[in-house]
Amino acid sequence: MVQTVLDSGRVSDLSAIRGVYLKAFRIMLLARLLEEKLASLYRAGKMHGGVFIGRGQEALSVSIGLSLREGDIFAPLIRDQAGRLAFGEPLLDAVRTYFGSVLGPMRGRDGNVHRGRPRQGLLPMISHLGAMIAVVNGALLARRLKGIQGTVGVASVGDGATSTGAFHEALNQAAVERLPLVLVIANNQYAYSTPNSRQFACASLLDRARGYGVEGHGVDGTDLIECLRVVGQAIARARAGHGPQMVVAELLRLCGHGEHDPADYVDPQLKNSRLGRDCLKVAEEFLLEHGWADATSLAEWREETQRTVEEAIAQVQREPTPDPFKESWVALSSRHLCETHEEEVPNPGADI
Amino acid sequence: MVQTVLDSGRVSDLSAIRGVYLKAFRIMLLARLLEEKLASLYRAGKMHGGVFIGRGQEALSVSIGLSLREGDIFAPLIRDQAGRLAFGEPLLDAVRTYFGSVLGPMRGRDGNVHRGRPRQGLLPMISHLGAMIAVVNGALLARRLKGIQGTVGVASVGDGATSTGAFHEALNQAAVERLPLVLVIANNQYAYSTPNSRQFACASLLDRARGYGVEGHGVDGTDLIECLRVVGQAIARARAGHGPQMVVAELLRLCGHGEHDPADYVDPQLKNSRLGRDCLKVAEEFLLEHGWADATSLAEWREETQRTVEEAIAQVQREPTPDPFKESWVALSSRHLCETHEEEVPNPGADI
Amino acid sequence: MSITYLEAIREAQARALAEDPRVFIYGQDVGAFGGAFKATKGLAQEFPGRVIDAPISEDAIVGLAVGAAIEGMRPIVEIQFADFSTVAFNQIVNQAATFFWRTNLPCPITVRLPCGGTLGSGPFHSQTMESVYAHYPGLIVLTPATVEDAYSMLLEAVAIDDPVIFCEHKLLYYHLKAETLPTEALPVGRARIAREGRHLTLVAYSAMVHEALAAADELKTEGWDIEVVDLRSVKPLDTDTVMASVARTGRLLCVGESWPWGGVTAEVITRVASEGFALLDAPPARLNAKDTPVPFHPNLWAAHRPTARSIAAAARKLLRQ
Amino acid sequence: MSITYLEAIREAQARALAEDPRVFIYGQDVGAFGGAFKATKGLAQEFPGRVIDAPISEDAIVGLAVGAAIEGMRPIVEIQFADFSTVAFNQIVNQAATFFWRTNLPCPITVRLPCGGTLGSGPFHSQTMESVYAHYPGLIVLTPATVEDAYSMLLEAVAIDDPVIFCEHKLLYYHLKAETLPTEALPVGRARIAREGRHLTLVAYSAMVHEALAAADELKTEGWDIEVVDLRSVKPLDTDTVMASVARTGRLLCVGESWPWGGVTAEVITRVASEGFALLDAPPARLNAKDTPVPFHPNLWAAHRPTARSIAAAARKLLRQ
Ligand SMILES: Cc1ncc(C[n+]2csc(CCOP(=O)(O)OP(=O)(O)O)c2C)c(N)n1
Ligand SMILES: Cc1ncc(C[n+]2csc(CCOP(=O)(O)OP(=O)(O)O)c2C)c(N)n1
Ligand SMILES: [Mg+2]
Ligand SMILES: [Mg+2]
Repeated sequence: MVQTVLDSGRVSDLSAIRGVYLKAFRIMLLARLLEEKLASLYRAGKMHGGVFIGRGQEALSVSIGLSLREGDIFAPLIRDQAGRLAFGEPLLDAVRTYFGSVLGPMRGRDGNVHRGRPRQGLLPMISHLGAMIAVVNGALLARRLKGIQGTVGVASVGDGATSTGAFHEALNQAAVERLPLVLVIANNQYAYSTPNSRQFACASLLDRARGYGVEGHGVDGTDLIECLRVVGQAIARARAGHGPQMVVAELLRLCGHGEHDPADYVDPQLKNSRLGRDCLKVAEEFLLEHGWADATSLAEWREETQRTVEEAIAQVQREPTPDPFKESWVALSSRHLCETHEEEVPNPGADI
Repeated sequence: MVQTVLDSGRVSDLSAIRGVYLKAFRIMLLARLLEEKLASLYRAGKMHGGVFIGRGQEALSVSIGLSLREGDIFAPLIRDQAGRLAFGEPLLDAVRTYFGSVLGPMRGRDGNVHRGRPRQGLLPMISHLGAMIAVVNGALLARRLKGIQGTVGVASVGDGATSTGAFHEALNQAAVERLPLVLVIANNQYAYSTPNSRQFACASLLDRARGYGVEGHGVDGTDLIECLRVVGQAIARARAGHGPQMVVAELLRLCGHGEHDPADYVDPQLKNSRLGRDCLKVAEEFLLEHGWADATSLAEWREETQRTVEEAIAQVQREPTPDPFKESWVALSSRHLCETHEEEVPNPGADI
Repeated sequence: MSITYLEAIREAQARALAEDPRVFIYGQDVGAFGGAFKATKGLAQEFPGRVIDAPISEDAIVGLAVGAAIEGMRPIVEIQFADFSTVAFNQIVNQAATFFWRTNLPCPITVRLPCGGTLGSGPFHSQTMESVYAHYPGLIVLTPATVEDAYSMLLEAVAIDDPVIFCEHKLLYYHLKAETLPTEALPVGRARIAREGRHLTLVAYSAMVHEALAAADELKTEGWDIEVVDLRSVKPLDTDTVMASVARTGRLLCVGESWPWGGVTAEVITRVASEGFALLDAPPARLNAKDTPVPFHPNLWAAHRPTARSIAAAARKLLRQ
Repeated sequence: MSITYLEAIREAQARALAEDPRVFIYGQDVGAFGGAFKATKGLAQEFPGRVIDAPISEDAIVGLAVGAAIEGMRPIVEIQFADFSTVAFNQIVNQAATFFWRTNLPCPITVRLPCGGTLGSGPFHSQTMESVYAHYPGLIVLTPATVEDAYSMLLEAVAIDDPVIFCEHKLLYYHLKAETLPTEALPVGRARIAREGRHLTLVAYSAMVHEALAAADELKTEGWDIEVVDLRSVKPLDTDTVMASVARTGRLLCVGESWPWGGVTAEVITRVASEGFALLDAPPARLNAKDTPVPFHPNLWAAHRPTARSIAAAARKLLRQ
């Protein structure tokens, strides 16, 4: 038996998972409140560029982060705030990257969800969908070549990203190399405004697993326990050497594509279906039902979390933003190989 | 029941298919002898660039060409000489393109297998594997937009090409649009030197069909009757509106990747297996067995075909090759928007 | 009535759809949603079945357009951001661009690329790619700077029998306005004197035309008359108009939002230096974006791209020579 | 003993593998088969597990290399033909090239591109792509013209902490020979005076260096001393060496096998015209391939690319000015 964050053999014995569940819930709450705050700052015109949030996807996302260990690799998608936090990304990284603080990991050079800490296994995404999967493969192959065992990599993508050539090439590559890649597909039913029906024609994205020769796992993305169990299981199987794993979570994006998008194209039937449940509410009800929390503690947690968020925002708002005159403006690590382009502005003192 | 070149309901009644089978055989023979001639010219150092042949793949290929009708679309792979002939490509097109005759469809601008007649539905490939599939989709969508019904398109690719992002995007696209695309995969076990085991990890490429939501058909690519039946059936189903079809033929490349390649990496076990049978020999034996041909007629056909090939070569060798001074050197149809780059060589008479 | 650059693009597409049954639009979210920037707003409703949502498959999107063009259609492809055309790169430069040359048959596709930097868009939603596409034979690359050109050049792009890369600048989408749509226009391939002057020729294109004009305004107060040439199309490039201007002014500064190595500004300067060497009273100069990815933070972004201020500074130096 | 350009590339990889455990090779058919051109012949046997066959997935090939580089490895990627790098374009220009700038961490990958025209190779097996890659910030683009440079620059490429596009010319693979491998070499970023002269500076790179040298031989018989500069690296571009040469000769002709719009020759001319205007006694000139895809038939191909003859003709015209 492989071991998971939530040992699946004991799910019936709920008390055994209480700790993990509560931890997951608190992280989901932090992600939610942080993103609500960012969204409200966006609406107030206080953000540079767009804000992209993961409302409704926190249960799936947090399960990834909690199932990974130090030394693993994680390439999140744009809605993985919860997973990032669970994987260990400091809260300040998100805020600093949104605000472009020079103290953040991207130093104002890149923004919002385009952040990471490669040295800690958290890969900074480029925008091009699907492009991070092969990068995870490379990190995993590097580990193999270095003789490091037992680490896994998760690449998280949406339903829309499954249509990219990059997705296909990279998943097939992982399968050929039998890399410990876990590809998590958050099927939130839409890619921007495009519904599944215009994105693919298979009955379920899970039907793709066999065509790559990888193991497939379906999960209800609105149910935290299920997410912890299935994602945990997939990651454990990859870690145990069973090759790439594909997880397909069914859920609904409970927000716009970005905060600029009212998303009035979302089918009301979907909103009212099981898919449209808010995983955070579902988890809250679960907590209350099982007596793991009461209304008071829930309110306290929320308040405390809200404070954490406010403090982080307040702190970062006081931090320095990048100064173009101090910026090095070099795109190469090998500084001596950089070209200076000052000649573009002819120097009046130049000897011509 | 959909209708095919070889009505599958009556395969047991062999006499009904005699005509098609013989026609297919004669075309396979022509393709084989033409390519053997081209290969020998290559070895004699008489060709510009490489020679790529379809030895061992003629049964599959011819079945495509014969199952298509005028008005259909065909994007062949490099080993589809038989299918091209069956689809109606003049023999001279091949020879002229190899020799770069200005009378050929590519007028010496492109060579060898990079030829086509778009107006007749035969698409001229670019080299980049997988890239023609979406182009077939586009032609089929155009037909739909124009209200033309009942035509289909075949895109033919190898096992190696299935690993390209282009393959994935285009097949998914066809599935989403429910286009009458038939994707024929000639799994000849190798992509250049790379065996299937380093190309994909699924048990069979046929396992991919379901992941795209398309119908899949497997076939023994060494058996002409089976190829006619299965390819015919797939094309008929696409024509009848059942959406994209995937055909996976198992066979072996009985030649090098190109004629420069001795292919000593091919597993002898494969050569000696059923996959390693020469479809032309198998068909010949079938003809003899069923009394549809005897040794004399086979020899006569071969001789006659050989003559046809020799004549074509002799004719084309006398044809004009391109003259760079007559060449227009413009890459745009809108001639008035072409830039002249004569200025690169400063004109001594220029007013400077 | 007033109409924006973006609305002009929408109107041009509406008119193309209305007038030519061969036209259709294909791209992500272009259908009922009307596109990420609303450039196809209402068109799916107005022209049922002819404005088609695509999966996130840029390579197959362009490939499909080529196939449809071969069959006589006039597809307009919308790539959501120019930056994402890198994953359609092969179909653009190897499939579409070589088709006419190989087959002698036209390949009339229009690829709309929402280009250029905007506030807070960062390295992957701000790129301009005209310099890369213009390098390839077989492509026409248009870079409209005005509402009028956005409209007339897009209509012309659809009518042209060759693949056209239509670079629309996102920064101009909402803010740039005109009173009406034009009824006539300069043809593709002709540059425009956006402002007359006699001391220096400032060549620009796309959004940089407006920075150049602002720089010219600023320099006017110092007594300099700057001639601003709007290239309109970077391939073909209207060397004659540029050369005639340099013949009048004797000085050339070329400005682009792209990266400094190679590209439009190098091409313009090389043509003038090779063919109009004797016209120059001072070394030709260029100003481009800095040689790094496009930064996210507005402070950095503003310093990364040429602006009226940095253009004026570069022009001043050149005028003093 | 004599060693070819191709063998030098193989030897450089063998040495890199032997000396640095972080090096591995990844590409189609590079393993037991030794690569389409045999540039990795025997390496899989010599270095088990470190020379890895890839599926036909160029995008994922480069993506994987980036991931491995992030984890401290030094991958060498072989793309079977430079032309096919268009399908890896996004991973090269957006993933690899931006990584250092975004993260402040190195991304040491080497992408080997077998480049350039050879007899009968046609539009899709003949391309040179240095001009396109050099446009992007964050990439180093090398174009060795000699056996010695093929060896030393590939070794240096692997050692460099940034993504290197290594453009090897297929026409030089088998025919270009040297006696021995070099023990020391000019560093990357420095151009080389391949031949000294005083009447004209002929700038070239990659296979064109040999055409340029042959043109110089031809012109010598007419009494002209042509200085040939081999750029070696097109990004960074050694402006100083070019400028110093033009200072001596007063005339510049720049030759490239790429297409005429933009690219290396435009960049060189622009730099000289902007920064060394007064050095020029005549307009700078360039000679590139024609603005069409690379033709298949040898007759056309020979006329498409610059040759010793057309270079000499262009030089003669320039010398007469
Ligand atoms: C190659 C590419 N094409 C287009 C885009 C623009 N884009 C950004 S997110 C998005 C939708 C993604 O949908 P999905 O993968 O389902 O993820 P979700 O946003 O639903 O979480 C699109 C089209 C992109 N980033 N990359
Ligand atoms: C995108 C791309 N990468 C690499 C190549 C080089 N190449 C040409 S054919 C070939 C092998 C193709 O194998 P497969 O698809 O199985 O077809 P087969 O040759 O076996 O018929 C390769 C790697 C190419 N043409 N396109
Ligand atoms: Mg989605
Ligand atoms: Mg094969």
